[in-house]
Amino acid sequence: MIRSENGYFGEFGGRFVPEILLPALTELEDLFFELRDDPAFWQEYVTLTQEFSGRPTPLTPLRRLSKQLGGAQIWLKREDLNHSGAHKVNNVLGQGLLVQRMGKQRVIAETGAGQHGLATAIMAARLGLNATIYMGAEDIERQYSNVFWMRQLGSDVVGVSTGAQTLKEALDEALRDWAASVETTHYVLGTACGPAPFPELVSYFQSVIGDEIKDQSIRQMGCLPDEVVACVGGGSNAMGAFGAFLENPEVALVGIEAGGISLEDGKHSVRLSQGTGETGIAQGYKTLFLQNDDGQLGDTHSIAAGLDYVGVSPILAYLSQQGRVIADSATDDEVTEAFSLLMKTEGIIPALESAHGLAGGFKRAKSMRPEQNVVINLSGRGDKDIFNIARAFPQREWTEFLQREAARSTELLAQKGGH
Amino acid sequence: MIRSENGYFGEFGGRFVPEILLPALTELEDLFFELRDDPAFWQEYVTLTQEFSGRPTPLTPLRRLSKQLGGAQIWLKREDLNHSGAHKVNNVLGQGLLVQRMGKQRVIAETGAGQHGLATAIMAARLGLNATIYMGAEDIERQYSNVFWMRQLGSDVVGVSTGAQTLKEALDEALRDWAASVETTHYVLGTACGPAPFPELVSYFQSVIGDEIKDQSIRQMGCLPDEVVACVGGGSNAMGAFGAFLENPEVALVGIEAGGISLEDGKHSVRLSQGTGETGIAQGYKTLFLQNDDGQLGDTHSIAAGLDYVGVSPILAYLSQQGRVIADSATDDEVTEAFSLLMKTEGIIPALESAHGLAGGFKRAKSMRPEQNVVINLSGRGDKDIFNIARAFPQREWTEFLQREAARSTELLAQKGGH
Amino acid sequence: MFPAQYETLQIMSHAVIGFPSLEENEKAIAGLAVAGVKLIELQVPFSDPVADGHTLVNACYEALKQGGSVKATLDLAEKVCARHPEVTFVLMSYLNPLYRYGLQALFEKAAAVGIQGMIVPDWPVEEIEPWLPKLDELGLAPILMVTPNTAAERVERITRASRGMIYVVSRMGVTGHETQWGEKFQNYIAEIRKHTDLPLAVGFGVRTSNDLNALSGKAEVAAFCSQYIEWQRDDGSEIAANKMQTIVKAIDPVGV
Amino acid sequence: MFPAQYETLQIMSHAVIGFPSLEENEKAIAGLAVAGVKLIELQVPFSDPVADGHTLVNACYEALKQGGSVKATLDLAEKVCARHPEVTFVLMSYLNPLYRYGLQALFEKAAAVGIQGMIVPDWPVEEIEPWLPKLDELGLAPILMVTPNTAAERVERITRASRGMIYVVSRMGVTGHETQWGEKFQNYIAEIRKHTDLPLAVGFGVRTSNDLNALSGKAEVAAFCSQYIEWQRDDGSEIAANKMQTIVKAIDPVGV
Ligand SMILES: Cc1ncc(COP(=O)(O)O)c(C=O)c1O
Ligand SMILES: Cc1ncc(COP(=O)(O)O)c(C=O)c1O
Repeated sequence: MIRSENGYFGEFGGRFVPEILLPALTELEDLFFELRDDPAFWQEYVTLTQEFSGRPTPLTPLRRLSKQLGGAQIWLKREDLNHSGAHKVNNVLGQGLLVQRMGKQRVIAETGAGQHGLATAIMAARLGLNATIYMGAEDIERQYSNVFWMRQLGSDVVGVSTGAQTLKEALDEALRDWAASVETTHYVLGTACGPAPFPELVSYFQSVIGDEIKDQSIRQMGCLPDEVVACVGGGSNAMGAFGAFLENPEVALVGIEAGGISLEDGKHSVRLSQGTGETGIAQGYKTLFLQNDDGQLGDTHSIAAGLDYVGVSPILAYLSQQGRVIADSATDDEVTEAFSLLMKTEGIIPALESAHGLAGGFKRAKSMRPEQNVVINLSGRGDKDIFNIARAFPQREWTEFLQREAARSTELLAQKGGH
Repeated sequence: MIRSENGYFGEFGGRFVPEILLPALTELEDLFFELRDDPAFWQEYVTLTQEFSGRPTPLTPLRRLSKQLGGAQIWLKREDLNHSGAHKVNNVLGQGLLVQRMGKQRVIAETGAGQHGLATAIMAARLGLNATIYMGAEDIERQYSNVFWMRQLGSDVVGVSTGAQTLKEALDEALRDWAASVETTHYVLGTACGPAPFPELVSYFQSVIGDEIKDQSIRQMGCLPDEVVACVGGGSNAMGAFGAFLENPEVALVGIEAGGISLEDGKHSVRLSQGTGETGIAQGYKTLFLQNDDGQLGDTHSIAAGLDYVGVSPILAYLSQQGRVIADSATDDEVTEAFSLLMKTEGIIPALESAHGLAGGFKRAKSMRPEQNVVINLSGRGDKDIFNIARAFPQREWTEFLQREAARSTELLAQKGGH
Repeated sequence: MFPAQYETLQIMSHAVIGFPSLEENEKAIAGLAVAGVKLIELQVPFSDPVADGHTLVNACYEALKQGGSVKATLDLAEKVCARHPEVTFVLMSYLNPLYRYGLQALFEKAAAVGIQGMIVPDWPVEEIEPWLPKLDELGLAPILMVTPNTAAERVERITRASRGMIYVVSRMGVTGHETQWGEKFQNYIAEIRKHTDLPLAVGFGVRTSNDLNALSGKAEVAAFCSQYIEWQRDDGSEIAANKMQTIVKAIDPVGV
Repeated sequence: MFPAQYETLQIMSHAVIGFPSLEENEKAIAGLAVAGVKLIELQVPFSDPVADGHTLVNACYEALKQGGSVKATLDLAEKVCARHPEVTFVLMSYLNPLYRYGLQALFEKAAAVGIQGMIVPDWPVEEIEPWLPKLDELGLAPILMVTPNTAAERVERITRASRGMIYVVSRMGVTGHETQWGEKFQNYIAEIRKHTDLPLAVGFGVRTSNDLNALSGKAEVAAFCSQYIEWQRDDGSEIAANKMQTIVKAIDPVGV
């Protein structure tokens, strides 16, 4: 796995945070540097993911679909089968172990669509920690189902109503909480971004994905795959899938970003692949950001809430600059098509985020030979996001169901005498 | 695993079907009898569940919760981590292999809450079969989210508007379809009920659960568990969990039925444990049914849609009569309490069905000693059923979210120009 | 009395006990008798009528709300058997209501009130065989079903256990509407006759005069049930009886 | 000019460029100057102001809509530095807008328009050090922050890289409201003074005359920012300036 030089990967990375947060980051870094070369710690982590989250996740051959597309053999790394339904839980469980070692009793996290918040709430419940999850008021409004679960899990979900009231503001607000509580609280960052050591630390825990892909490929294909493809939001599932192959130049590593509606400002979330992202320093680190000439971070759009992020892992920014990672993107339309194709042909419901990896991977596989192998990292399942997916596939029956259900729910509340 | 005598388990079981269905059942039985002792077939099945559904599922120790309850060590068998979110997929994948061997191109199934229908739709997509899923119009109305997925998966979901328009009618309607299509169509029965060979066949495929529990117990506890607990709807997850232990009398096997609101007629679904069920012959087999003096099948109620069934596996009826399986029940209130307790203490979201097993298992564990071990089969996850669970925990925010979402959905539809 | 082998086509019609109401059943049966129907099934309504099409399923559902039951059926049978000695009444039921009543008691009571036969679609031949001595003693005829996909050895076994008539399921399926009475069907009938001298009652999909005329000369009995119940449901028992009369009169009296 | 060590307490106040509008900024700054404020931070609004509390976060959000930017800030600075020579203007910004502008060009331009200091909360000392020769050459003072949890060696490094003043973060956190100025705080201040002869500007949680009087005699500068911006937001710049004047007049003129 790649290692930073002093928190930097080439020109990207670093640690640009208010002074108050520095001690917590260095404490975390010290602990991480001490543990990451300790095989016993890695074993402890792997055992936790096994006993709680069902690892290893399988590598599923898509026989029918590969045949139908007529190119390479396509395999899915099934992170959707993780507890909580996405790869996010790997990182969160790993950080949970660090929290226990630091003796902290409280965790905080920011969340956009709710996936990382949910994973954090799950980890906190499992380990007996208090959790506060910051979420933009606008996101709460749209993703209430995840809020519902986080609250049922005992987490405190705090709505953030500054600014545009979405992920960015939630992240800023979580940092503000951390500035006040840093001595007793760990900030569980959800992707391979942010100030050092987070990009490295999150990639380290997620590398369990690529380690498994490597073993499974040798067992199931008899060789390494020709390509490994992953969607790129912050970059954690991609770094997880790619990590084990960085030193195998014969394995192409392909990251698929959210092409959204078009490459117009605010209509996509492409930072690596189309010259849309520019080097900047914000949210604690240096990377390619979508931003304007004044250095203000830009608006983003993706059909997948989890890819709708303005920055990107500094490690991926570096690897893509070096040419080791190939960056591409998939539009919303390509994504819904790949989504339907996988469901109808293989019976697997992908997350819309992961469907970006599918769209990109299918396209590449088509132009390859049948004896070649492409692994696509299926970072999450879609059934956790029925509201989002129903928005992507508008249907009258769904609307009517929601209306009836709202009426039913009102009635139930009235029966119970309100809340 | 237990074997029938000519389709019977003691006085229960048999095959009471219209003559027209008989050839299909005997064809299926012949094939099953031929394959079930073939280790290569079992291996093929296990490999399919591994590569597609992530088996083996882990056995998760509940360290915090066990300590908090102060009794035996509690372990969860994590069927919730299966692809599709419940144990139902095991059976369905197994039957899929049989369908391929029979050379049939179409499957049908009945579904109540939608779980089994969804699992069938998934299997059909994966194997390239046509699928028709029968579902009561009333159930479609309430469980539209599963209908949404089944349709996205390419299945034909047919609403049944005879009678009370629920599971029973859907089952009857599926049988009617089968009567007309039996030569080209396989009926994928979803639980360990129905005419022979289904109870035995479904239990056979589900026995993968208990086999794993046995291995894992020896590895993780160093001994067999003292008790294995499972919820009982039709009985498939219970038979799956119990199967491997039938010849180990030192392992208590406990089935938990839906105690519902009370033991009044129509307010529960207790067939085994309280003398409420009476021997009867319906839906193709002989077992304990909730019925009136005239032999009309009764109404049932459970907070968990999947336990709301009027009959029960003839194998469980027999084992409970023999005293080998202990039958108990949990009320709706006990179930919501156990549901919350597991979520808040261990970070796992159980299906409401499975939460019956939790309620029963927790109660038993409490009165046991810390060196004892109880395994509870967590048959499914709850996040697949957010609408049902939200009904069980009415909250103003949810109601408001549904109202907003209905409005949003209406708008989206208008934008796309209808359907 | 059941018809003799090769007798001209008779109609068997239907009553679902409790549909549309218990009182109406009596009038409807009287109407059928006047219309010239010689065989009537008295169906015990059941909560799970898997072998019935939608018409009868919904009729069962309504009938149960109106008090239809085994007991109501036997009570009614007692009256109508006495009142219409020219009609042969057949008890039609799913197994469970009879099983709950107690099979032996039920058979005895049914025979005592004058019921002559019994059609139980989910009661397989293997389970009936042990009861044959008792049924024969009571003179209660088990009328078993043969379907197009029943294997030859099984047809043999079923016909051997049947009494009074064989119920010939005309085609695969229960809910469809059109049935073909062509060569394939005739071969099927011929195949069954190799195994039995009992008259054949053909059921499923007999809905029109054309169907009846197609069957005339091929089978001894045509079960004209769902269509009749639909008439009863939509037009009332009286008009249904009139329509039935028209249908009965229109049959070509051709021997098989 | 920055105050000298141990001078009596001065107030540093604030402008978010573009909030409530670019024109209003000029009037507000004039009002502050009249009120007797000797130090004013000119904050470049930023999309992600992580070290600010809600008041400033929302002000940034509004300011951006009103055209706030680095360029707008420099343009304004040019005017107000010339207009109010008695006031020391400090550029306050997050790093990215400056980085995008080009750090060297920005420093040169800022110095040229008369800005004397610079507070950049997400710019750590390690990254500033290489720029010190250039900044010293330009006479642009990097004012670095020390926080209650900064380790002693790091306080040493930060104070060594700072110019003009040290920004003392009064307490943990950014969004809370009450700050204690008791013994613990005084020990904290004393600890910092061991490392530096620069005057101390205390920020975060300075919202009342009581706070100012508590700081009087302990620090040379009190950053009175969020409360002023709230006045400006709620009452307009004119009333805010009047309130500011009252506050400034009420300070006990005690030397440290
Ligand atoms: C299923 C899934 N995949 C991918 C992502 C994107 O994150 P990352 O790029 O860090 O893997 C998310 C974020 O929420 C997600 O939920
Ligand atoms: C999660 C879950 N558990 C249990 C059941 C009950 O079925 P069985 O008793 O066959 O396991 C269901 C049925 O839908 C289910 O979805």
